[in-house]
Amino acid sequence: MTPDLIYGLTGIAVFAIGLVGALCAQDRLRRVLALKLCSVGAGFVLVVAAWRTPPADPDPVPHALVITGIVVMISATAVALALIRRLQTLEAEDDDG
Amino acid sequence: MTIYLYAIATLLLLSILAGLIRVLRGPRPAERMMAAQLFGTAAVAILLILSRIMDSPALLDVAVVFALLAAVTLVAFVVLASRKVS
Amino acid sequence: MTDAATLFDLLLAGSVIALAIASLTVRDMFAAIVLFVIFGLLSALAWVRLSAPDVALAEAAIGTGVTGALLLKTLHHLRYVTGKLGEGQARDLTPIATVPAGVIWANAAFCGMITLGLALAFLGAPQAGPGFDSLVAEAMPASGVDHPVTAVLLNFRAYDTLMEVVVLLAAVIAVWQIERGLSDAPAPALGEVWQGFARLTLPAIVVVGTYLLWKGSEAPGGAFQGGAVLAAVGLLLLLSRIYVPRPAHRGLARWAFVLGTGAFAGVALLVSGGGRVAFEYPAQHAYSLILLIEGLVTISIAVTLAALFHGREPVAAPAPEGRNDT
Amino acid sequence: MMMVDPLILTLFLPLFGAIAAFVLPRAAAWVGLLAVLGTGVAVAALARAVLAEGEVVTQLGGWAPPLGIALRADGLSVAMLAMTAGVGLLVSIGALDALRDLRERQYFWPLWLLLLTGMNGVYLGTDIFNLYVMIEVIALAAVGLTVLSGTKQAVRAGLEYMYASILGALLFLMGVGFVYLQAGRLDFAGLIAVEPSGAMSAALALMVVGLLLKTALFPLHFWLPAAHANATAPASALLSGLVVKAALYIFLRLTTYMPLPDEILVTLIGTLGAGAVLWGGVQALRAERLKLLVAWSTVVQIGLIFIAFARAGQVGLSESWKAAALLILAHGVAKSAMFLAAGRIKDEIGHDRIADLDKSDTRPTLAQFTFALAAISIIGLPPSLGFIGKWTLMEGAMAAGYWHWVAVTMIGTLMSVAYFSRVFAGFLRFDRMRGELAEHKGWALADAAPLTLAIAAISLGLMAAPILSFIELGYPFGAQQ
Amino acid sequence: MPDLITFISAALIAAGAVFFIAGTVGLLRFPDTYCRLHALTKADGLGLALIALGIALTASSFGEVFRIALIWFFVAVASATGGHLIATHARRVDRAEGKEGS
Repeated sequence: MTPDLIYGLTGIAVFAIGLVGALCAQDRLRRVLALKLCSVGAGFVLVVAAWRTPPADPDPVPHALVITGIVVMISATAVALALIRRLQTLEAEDDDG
Repeated sequence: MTIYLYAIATLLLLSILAGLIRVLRGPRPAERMMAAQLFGTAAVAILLILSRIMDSPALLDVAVVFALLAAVTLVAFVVLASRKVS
Repeated sequence: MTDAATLFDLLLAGSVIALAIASLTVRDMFAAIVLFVIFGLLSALAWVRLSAPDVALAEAAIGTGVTGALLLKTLHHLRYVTGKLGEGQARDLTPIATVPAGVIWANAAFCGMITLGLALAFLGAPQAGPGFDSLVAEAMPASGVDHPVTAVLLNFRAYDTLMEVVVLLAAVIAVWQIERGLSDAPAPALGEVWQGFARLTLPAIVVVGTYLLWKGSEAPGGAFQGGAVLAAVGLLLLLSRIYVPRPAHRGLARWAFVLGTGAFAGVALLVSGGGRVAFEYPAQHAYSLILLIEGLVTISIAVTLAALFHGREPVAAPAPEGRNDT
Repeated sequence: MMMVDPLILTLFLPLFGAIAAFVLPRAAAWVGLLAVLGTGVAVAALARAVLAEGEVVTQLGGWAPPLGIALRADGLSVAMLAMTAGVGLLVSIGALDALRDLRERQYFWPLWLLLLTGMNGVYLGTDIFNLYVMIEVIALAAVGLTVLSGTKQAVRAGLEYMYASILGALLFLMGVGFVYLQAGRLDFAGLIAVEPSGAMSAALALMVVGLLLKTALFPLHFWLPAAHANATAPASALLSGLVVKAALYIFLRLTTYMPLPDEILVTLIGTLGAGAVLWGGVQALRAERLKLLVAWSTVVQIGLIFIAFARAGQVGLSESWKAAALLILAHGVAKSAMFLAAGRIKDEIGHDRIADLDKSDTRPTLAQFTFALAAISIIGLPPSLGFIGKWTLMEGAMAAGYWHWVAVTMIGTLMSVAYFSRVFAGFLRFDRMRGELAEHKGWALADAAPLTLAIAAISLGLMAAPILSFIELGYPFGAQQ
Repeated sequence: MPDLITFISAALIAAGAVFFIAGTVGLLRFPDTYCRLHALTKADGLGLALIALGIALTASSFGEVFRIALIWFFVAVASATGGHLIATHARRVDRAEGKEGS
């Protein structure tokens, strides 16, 4: 039971949980949350792949990739959330008028 | 010493897990925010211990950021949970 | 020794999975977001454990801190719009369509199979297989910086990083485009304690952010983490209404958004020529160029993240229909 | 400074254009047009280089792959770049006229130029992680364009599109993770060298499903019709004509370097393509609105392209790859013309209900003519480019004895005749129903652009042979036998 | 001598952990919001202070000590402000709902 094994399987599990959530969530906001979980799961796999048994240093390239992935994900999340807010406003206006 | 520190870190982790019950049960946002605050602090403590275990002072920077963000998130929680239609 | 560490790992991994499930299943959306933030913190801890402090920093600051604030803001907006701002009663704010339980279970079973497949594939893959380690070690002396992750981000794979900043730019343009002068929920009264907090914390945050940026060339840190920490300042200013975006500031904001992308791409182009290709920094200037790019990108990231949090473009006096203005 | 690599310019010109268009909102249109024009010139320069050398490679930063990232242009990528630049230029000219709202204008240009940056990046990319970042650039810009009109339907469709896009990209990212786990490198050249294994199969499955979601192959097409039908006309033209092709292109490349491990999977993808042709056809027959019909026809066309792919996988002939490539090009040109024309019709008669296409005081003659021309290419009548593509597909399938694919293609063609006839009927009824009609609003750039595109879609068919031989430059399909 | 320092450090860290656990127990067992808040802000602030002290004792450079102090400072300020904000928030909710805690 080395850390890479434990956390690698954790990453896959988190990815799958996010996948179920993204496919079945009934709430728009929660779907975004589920997608974010997926991205963390993918991050786990990359970080685990970069891990080397100490004292060897881990491979820096996957770390850079995960950082890129995190920034890309927040961009996508922000756009999705803006759409949700806008849609809710439009729907509320519709109900009023 | 390492085993000892790992045991302490595990203990702190357990206390986080126990506190989760409060987040799930609520009943009000205030309780959830409190639990979040506890977790932020506990996570900082775990990081401090990990920095000793892994002998990596760089983790202290991570801990600084954790501490800061715990504060900011807490403010966001309170402000956004409590803005009322006045 | 290993047993204690393994116990810690197992417990941490278990908590991460439990939190992931809990944040998707708990009924109250506010609780879901709190759980998600805790999930992010613990994932970051796990990544620290896997010797990836840079990633942990980025995840804690951007993936958890800013994302959590964005989610909360959206939840707040939804509750405000639907007029259900009361505590704890606003559940299932935005139902899409009721999914039959059968479909959910079918999906779950399907995803379970996928998980099983992925887990098998993962177990079959070489443990700590081949990587870039030796290539990076070889190239490090010519990179201009001492921290491998920064060297990868700003030099070896600078093209990826440029495009990542472009994604951020695309996001802020799209968000400004999507939300048009929406009304905002009213400001909270935070009181004096808050003032003291702001006076103490804001300068400290600025210092920490700058420090992270500076430190990035030799230790974990850098443009993205520093930018995210500085964005926290923006978040606090916006939350407390100390700063309220005004239409007059739009021009400046546009420049701030594109500053990082423009400088990054501009430097990449300018160094080419004379036998060099784009992104090939001359060895003697590599350090200063990278620091310059990082500094400007940090400013852009901080402003962009704060703008993503604020959401809409600050437009002039709310027109009745909210269209065709500006 | 005159010697800047055209490869770099193809990427950086639209990027700088986007930046300039964003900070100078009032001049956005002219800045944008200039940038697209410049990109076109850069692509032409690149095409010359590829003609001379077969392939052009630049290692960015001087770092060789796998550590660094290389850009590579060969016949196929230049053909895609040229299609993108050409269609993009004409859509841009049309947009000068079609977008009257200042707000729409000032956001259309930066988003479209970022989209162009992303697509050019995909066509030149050789690193799968870089491709992941690029498809995210495309996704965010495309969603921004989808909701440009700001209507509730558009925002709702845009949100669905966003969910699908994020999920597709994340599946792709997970696949990248598995590739790294097994191979330790992420460049195309590295992928060829890797032995097949469990992790590689998992990676391929994840990436393929993510790409199929992004390119909207049946049954993962659920997000496409609403998104494409509810966007403003220039945005629809870009989304339908160009954006779905990016993921398709990555799919083609990826399966060249990492062949699908089993024949059954190839057949499965072909079957999904057949499903798209049939289901999309039925939906197009039932569609009540013109733009929705056009959007469903995109689903059909994507299905066709995957049928071509499946046959290529089975027979292993580069001929079928070429059929797929031709269909991609033909659809890009014709579909953007069709969406622009449909938008023009909607503008002039005020709605796009198919049943009432004739109930209007004005007759958008030119737009109707354009629509009909584009339909000729999409249905696949000679001498259009669409015809050549379909013919190449069917000829090969018949020669190899794959009659089921021939049958599906024929049925799809007949169905497309049927659903476009519904539209033509509306066009033709004008004369019957009314005595006098107001003249349409006269010549406009918004008419000229789609007309040029439609004429191109037809006349390019006459140049199919040189196009085909150009696509083969640099052996994009590994056909170096 | 180093043994003694190690021992003190270990003891401090253990004491800190105990405070954390006490805080969690309080969060779970105390009857209403305000009690819980009281228990929590005291316990976790003190717990972290002890652990930070324990770690700082074995630090190898002044920079580390400084950063540990900074961490403690941030957490203390955040904890105080957070406690206050949460309390205000809870009180406002109470008022809005009429009375009734928990």
